[in-house]
Amino acid sequence: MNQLLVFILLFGIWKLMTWSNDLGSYIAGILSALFITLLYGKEFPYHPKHTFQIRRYIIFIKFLFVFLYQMIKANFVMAYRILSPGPPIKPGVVKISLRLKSPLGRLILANAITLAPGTFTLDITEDTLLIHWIYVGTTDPVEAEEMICGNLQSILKEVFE
Amino acid sequence: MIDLLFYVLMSIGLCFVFLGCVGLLRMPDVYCRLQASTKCVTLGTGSILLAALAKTGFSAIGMKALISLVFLFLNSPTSAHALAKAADISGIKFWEKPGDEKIYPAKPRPTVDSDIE
Amino acid sequence: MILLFSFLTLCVAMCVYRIFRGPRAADRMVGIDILGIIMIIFCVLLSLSTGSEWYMSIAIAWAIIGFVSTLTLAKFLEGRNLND
Amino acid sequence: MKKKGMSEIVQSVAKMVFPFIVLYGISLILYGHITPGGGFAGGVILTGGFVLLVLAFGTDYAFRILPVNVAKALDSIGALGFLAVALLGFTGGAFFYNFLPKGHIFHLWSSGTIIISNIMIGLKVVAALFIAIAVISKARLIRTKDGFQYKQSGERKR
Repeated sequence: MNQLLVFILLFGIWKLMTWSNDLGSYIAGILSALFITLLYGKEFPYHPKHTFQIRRYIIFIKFLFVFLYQMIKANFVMAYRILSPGPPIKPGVVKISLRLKSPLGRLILANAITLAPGTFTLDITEDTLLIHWIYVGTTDPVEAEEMICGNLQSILKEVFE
Repeated sequence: MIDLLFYVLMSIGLCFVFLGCVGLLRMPDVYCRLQASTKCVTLGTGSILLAALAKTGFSAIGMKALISLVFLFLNSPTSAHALAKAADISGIKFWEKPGDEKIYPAKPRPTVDSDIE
Repeated sequence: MILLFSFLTLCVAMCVYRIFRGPRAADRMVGIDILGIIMIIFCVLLSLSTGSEWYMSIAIAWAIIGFVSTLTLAKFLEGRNLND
Repeated sequence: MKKKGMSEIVQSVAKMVFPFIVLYGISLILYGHITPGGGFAGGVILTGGFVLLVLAFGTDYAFRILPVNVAKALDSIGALGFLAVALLGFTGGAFFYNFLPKGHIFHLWSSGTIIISNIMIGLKVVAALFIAIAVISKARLIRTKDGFQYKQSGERKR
């Protein structure tokens, strides 16, 4: 089941990549997608049980909008910090707790924090994230989580678990 | 309409790329440079790729722009994370504004020598 | 179009300045990473101005190679071997 | 026992990105005669994927995907296949003669023997560079009085 989904995904990407419509392209796409599925299909991080639940996609689209808003805000904040004289920064490191278990969710949370305003992921362990913050507001873990990632973690927990 | 969208996205992207490079020059230490440049340059490049997608529509150029957009948004934060972790391990100190109090206790860092026999 | 290219050349000049000047090795690596992303923008602009799709394949290949090389440099900076 | 490989985020990204790098390399090889690319470029991109696995997980994981013995066999197959395509040109009268039928222009099957040569060159490049990476990854960095020095640390004892 998992490998079938990987095959369909790879074939779709092949068609997008070559974007031609003759017979040879279809045959070569099917052969190469089959080859990669046999080579690496088991290791691909995918959640086959969650694939056909529409609710998760809707929540994920909501997550994308929240993330887009955060990213644009991040860029304007960063532009202000870059352009003002004597950059108004006070860098430091804070810890927040990490409750997600699925690897894909952890990956997306870490990358979203890297693109969120003023923060990026410095290190990741089992249950904590170590975050470099360019203007440290607080050092308390709970408040820091509220200020840095807002409700991103709970949304991702709904999507991937 | 499409032309207007194209020009707006392109100018936004170029402005942010330029800001990211200015941040690369102005920030005081490695971590702040990485923050400024990664965020601004990633959003700028994404905006320019979206402009290419809007200009050409469903064609080979647009689809390849879409693929490299997904690829860039997956990879650019990851390489920034790897660089920051490597700089932390190799023992580069955080910059502090002179006169500020220490905010955090420095975490124990393994030095480079401990990994090498 | 000339204006856009000269604008990007200015960005490349800033990155090159950081690569030459950077006080530690990590600063130079940040410069190299950003330079790789700016090259992708060059490819996209060339593709839009000439109208041929081949420059976009160069952009994807450049993105892949840039990612792998940045990871290699990071692992080297950590002071570890390739096998660790 | 220290954990092998880089951090967890890099490992997840490597697992997600590796199939697409391989797919892109294969498409560069197969479309080498009508777009930029070809055997060598596609082979280098494919090797980049394997280097990504070696960096993220260590060599054991990468050798489970592509064992060294298979790589050695692919190396020989690439060289011999390229030679065979060249020799089969004598059926049409000359070395490297393009004896296969040529299809419509700008389609995948439009070049006769060039595509087979490209595939063989790609196999050769992937296998050779992968073996080179496998040899390099056995080297260890040793700190001496004078500075750093590389030393080969294999299991084989003389």
